[in-house]
Amino acid sequence: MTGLAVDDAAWASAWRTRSPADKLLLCVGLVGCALALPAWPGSVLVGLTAVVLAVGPARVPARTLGRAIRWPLAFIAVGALTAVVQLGGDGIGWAPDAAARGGSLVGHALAGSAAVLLLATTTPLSDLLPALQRLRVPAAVVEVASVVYRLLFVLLESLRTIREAQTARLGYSTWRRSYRSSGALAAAVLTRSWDRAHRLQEGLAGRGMDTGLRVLPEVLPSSRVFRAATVLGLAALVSASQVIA
Amino acid sequence: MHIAEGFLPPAHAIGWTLAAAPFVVHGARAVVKEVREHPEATLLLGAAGAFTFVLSAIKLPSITGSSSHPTGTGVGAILFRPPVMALLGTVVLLFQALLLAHGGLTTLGANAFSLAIVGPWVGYGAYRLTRALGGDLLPGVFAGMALADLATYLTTSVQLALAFPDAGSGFTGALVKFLGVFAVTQIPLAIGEGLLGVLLFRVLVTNARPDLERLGVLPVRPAEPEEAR
Amino acid sequence: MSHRTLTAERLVVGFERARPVLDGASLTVPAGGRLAILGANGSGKTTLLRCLSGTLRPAAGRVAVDGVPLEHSRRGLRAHRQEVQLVLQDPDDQLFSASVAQDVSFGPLNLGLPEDAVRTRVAEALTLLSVDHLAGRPTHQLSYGERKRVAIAGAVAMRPCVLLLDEPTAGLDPSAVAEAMAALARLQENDSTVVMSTHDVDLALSWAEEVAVVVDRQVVQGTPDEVLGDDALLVRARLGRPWAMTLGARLQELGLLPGGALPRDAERLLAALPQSPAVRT
Amino acid sequence: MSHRTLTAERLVVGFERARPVLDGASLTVPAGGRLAILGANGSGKTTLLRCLSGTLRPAAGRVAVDGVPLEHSRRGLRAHRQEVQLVLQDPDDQLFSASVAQDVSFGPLNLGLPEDAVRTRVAEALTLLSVDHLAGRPTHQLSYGERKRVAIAGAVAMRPCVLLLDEPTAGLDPSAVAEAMAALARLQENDSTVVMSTHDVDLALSWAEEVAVVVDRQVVQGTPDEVLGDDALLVRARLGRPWAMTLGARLQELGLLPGGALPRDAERLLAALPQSPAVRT
Ligand SMILES: Nc1ncnc2c1ncn2[C@@H]1O[C@H](COP(=O)(O)OP(=O)(O)OP(=O)(O)O)[C@@H](O)[C@H]1O
Ligand SMILES: Nc1ncnc2c1ncn2[C@@H]1O[C@H](COP(=O)(O)OP(=O)(O)OP(=O)(O)O)[C@@H](O)[C@H]1O
Ligand SMILES: [Mg+2]
Ligand SMILES: [Mg+2]
Repeated sequence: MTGLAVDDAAWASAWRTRSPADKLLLCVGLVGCALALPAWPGSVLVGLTAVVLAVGPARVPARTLGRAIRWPLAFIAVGALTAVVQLGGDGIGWAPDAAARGGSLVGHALAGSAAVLLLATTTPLSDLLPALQRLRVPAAVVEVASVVYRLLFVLLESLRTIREAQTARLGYSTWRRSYRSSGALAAAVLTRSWDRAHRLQEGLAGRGMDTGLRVLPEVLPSSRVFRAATVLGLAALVSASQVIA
Repeated sequence: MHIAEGFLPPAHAIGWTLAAAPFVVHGARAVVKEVREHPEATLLLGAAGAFTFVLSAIKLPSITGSSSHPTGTGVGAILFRPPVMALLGTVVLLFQALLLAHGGLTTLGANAFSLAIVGPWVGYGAYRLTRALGGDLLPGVFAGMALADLATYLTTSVQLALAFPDAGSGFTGALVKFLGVFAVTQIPLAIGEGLLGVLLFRVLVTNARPDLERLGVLPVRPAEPEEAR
Repeated sequence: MSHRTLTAERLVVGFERARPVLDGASLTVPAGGRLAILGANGSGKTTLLRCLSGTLRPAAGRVAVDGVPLEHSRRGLRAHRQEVQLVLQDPDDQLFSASVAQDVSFGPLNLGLPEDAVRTRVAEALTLLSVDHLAGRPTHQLSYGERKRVAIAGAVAMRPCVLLLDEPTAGLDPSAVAEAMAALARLQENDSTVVMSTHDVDLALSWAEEVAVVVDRQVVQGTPDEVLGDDALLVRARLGRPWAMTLGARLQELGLLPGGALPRDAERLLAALPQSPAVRT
Repeated sequence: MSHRTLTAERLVVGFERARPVLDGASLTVPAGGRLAILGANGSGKTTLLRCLSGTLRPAAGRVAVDGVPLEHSRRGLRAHRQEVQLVLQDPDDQLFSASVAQDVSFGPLNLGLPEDAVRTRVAEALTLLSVDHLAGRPTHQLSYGERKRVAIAGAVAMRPCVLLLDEPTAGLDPSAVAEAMAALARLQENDSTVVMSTHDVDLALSWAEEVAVVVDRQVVQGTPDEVLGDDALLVRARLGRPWAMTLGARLQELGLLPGGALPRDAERLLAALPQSPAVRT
């Protein structure tokens, strides 16, 4: 219903009720390994672990993962290719260690992206925002971010319907018209967002908003077993990559 | 242009995070102050952030045939000022990383530096300069939005070139490579985003004048007498 | 929750540069009762409700609870909001939080209640609106009808004496309307006074104990039979006559319904009809 | 505008990871007729209309005009949109230009018509919807009912053969509903086929020549008497029985209404009642 497949997956994930702190520990640990360990075999192990955990115990649809990785994949491919091409006096050629450097870049980046995706597809963003507060991000900022999260979906829905209405009246039939329609679309969504903010403010004032947007925190208890397994698993990953290398 | 997770070496990731931090903290201070003085600002700022996110979901047809998404940092800078955009932009980048897999967590600092700091400041500077030189709102908006986009693209290329200097020609060679590769999409996009800005503000001036006045983009017109005919 | 009488006296409300929307509008909400507010598009129903809830400050006139006038100070409003809650027409104007239970907890937390008490109230409000199964769901994945009921739950969790609802049934299908009305009935059993605005004269007739019509910047209030039987008023207010009354009156003329009060909905009309075929001349 | 028959055959539409919303839904829009689409919240009315208008591409099945299947290519869609126009439920999704006349001119301009022709079409559409007096007004100053009619005018200016309307009467007061229905009647006299979705079974019965109910991911279509008289279907579809039918049937049993087709609205029911009081035994 939302059009953001990663968010839908996060709410439906089997790990939705795990403590965000636990999942952060795991995923940040994996991201760290992805960066710090050598690409072979570190990145491969991290990437595999992230994907297996996601489609296995967390029950994230493989399709969602596959689609989500497409965008970073495009950037990684273009970026890595550019990095390993050499600009010489006689034109363009491969850098001396192109294959190794390219492989390492792609490996690190894919593993890192997979680790972040594991977090993204198992933890709704709104669960992570309270964690920011514990990292001493001011409450006001966290509240702004939580409003962004809610309004995002409202505005995306407006964007979709207004664009459909414009398309139906042939607003995107030529290049020029597409531009004009896009401008009108952006303006409509922007004025909508202001309107929403004003009316939401009124709606919330009625429920006693004096200071902030405090809500009852959801209790998602941390699991010792999960934490222990995470630490052990990460340690095993590090030592395995050292042994294999 | 968002640098993907894991693409930058750790030292660079940390370096850019440290470089971005003061601006983001400054923005956060501004936001905290604003919210303390006007509690309802939370919702307006949230709406601004959500709009920035949603704007990047608009598809702009580009001359090269493919379509691309605007960065939206220029509009944000003109409407909400660069300090606030440093924070909002970073929040939006975090959202893009976790909802769309655009960008990443360790590259958040680098992406924030180019998209939430350099882009808005350059865009805002270009906008103010154009206005100061006697330019109207719309040329100012065009300059602001197009240059914000270009500045972002330049910064990202510099970041990549610093991380991956060319084996033969070093940093300069790498910069030329990255600028060249991304120019194909980014230069048309910059022009496109400038045009989008003009069309956007043209509608806003007629439809949302009071909001523009509230944000200080347009001077407040003296109130018309009641029952003016 | 004890009963309180909410009144509006000679309200004047004018948005900038326009003729006033309300000009001398007075209304008395019957304590513990059900009041329906009717009126054409743009007549000022929402404006009236916003004044009653304290969100909008009238240019003149006053709103009072048990005769004590509402003061538009921080404290005055705070006190008022514990007694009177308004549910807006568009649920998206009211729901700001990522999850349903969190959203409903917002109001009780602002009352300064301890966490346990908040949890109880949230659970209670969700049950009353029969949306307890949605507690952990993200707001943005709910259907319109579900969002609408969650928004009502958010107001109910404040345990107001008077609950004001702006078009609570607009956009809902007939069964959802029936469910919403059942929830409102449960609320009233729980000692709340319920006020709703609607365009649906049939619904107003069958549900309300009293009806107020916003017309020509004023409010005309009375029993459903009085107000909805007044054809001149209905024409002025651009409203139609309810089905049950039109037909009921005709059937009374034909001697098929007993005299006296007209039936209020299809069921009661059917029940009042004679059981056997009449012998026609 | 000539008549065209719009059909949907065995449509399957499923948003990700959910059971399909529509699964084998078929519908034939009677050329030159009036079709009402009924269904509970979330049953898929809007989804069906979006498929018919070409905005949404079904996973399987086809939409056809006069038997020619719609191709979801740029050209195919362009041609389809000149025949079929959809008006969305929320007028604010449809109005994005500064002034009313500008907004209505958006479609005709995109057709590439010369300015004169555009002007004629705009004037004609505004007149048809009786909103010509609003031409110069900014859209954001209009009332809800006015915005709704301007949004319809924007689609009408495209001179479609088939006009699809998603809940055109939701949120309107009774007189505004009457005006909207009158405008739709004028449209149909101008040779358009009109389809609307609604939750209002009474309105559907009194207005439509044919009724389609979206229920259990399929569409059941027929004459109003067939479909709205089928109680089992109505229960499955979470709809109520229309007033006129419930009462009409009872009055027929009582011998007060002539046998045969049931009356379709209050007026016709009243007219069919005997003129003089019956002699009751
Ligand atoms: N873009 C979308 N993505 C995912 N699910 C959707 C989307 N649009 C609609 N749905 C789902 O499809 C189902 C049918 O929706 P639809 O809007 O067609 O119902 P409807 O009959 O028009 O309801 P209503 O009477 O409330 O307008 C709903 O369950 C809805 O949640
Ligand atoms: N914030 C505002 N600024 C200016 N005018 C307003 C504002 N809010 C409402 N109005 C005007 O006040 C009048 C009454 O509006 P209100 O929303 O109270 O009507 P309503 O009876 O609720 O209508 P509806 O049935 O369409 O909901 C309308 O003419 C409207 O245009
Ligand atoms: Mg209203
Ligand atoms: Mg619908």
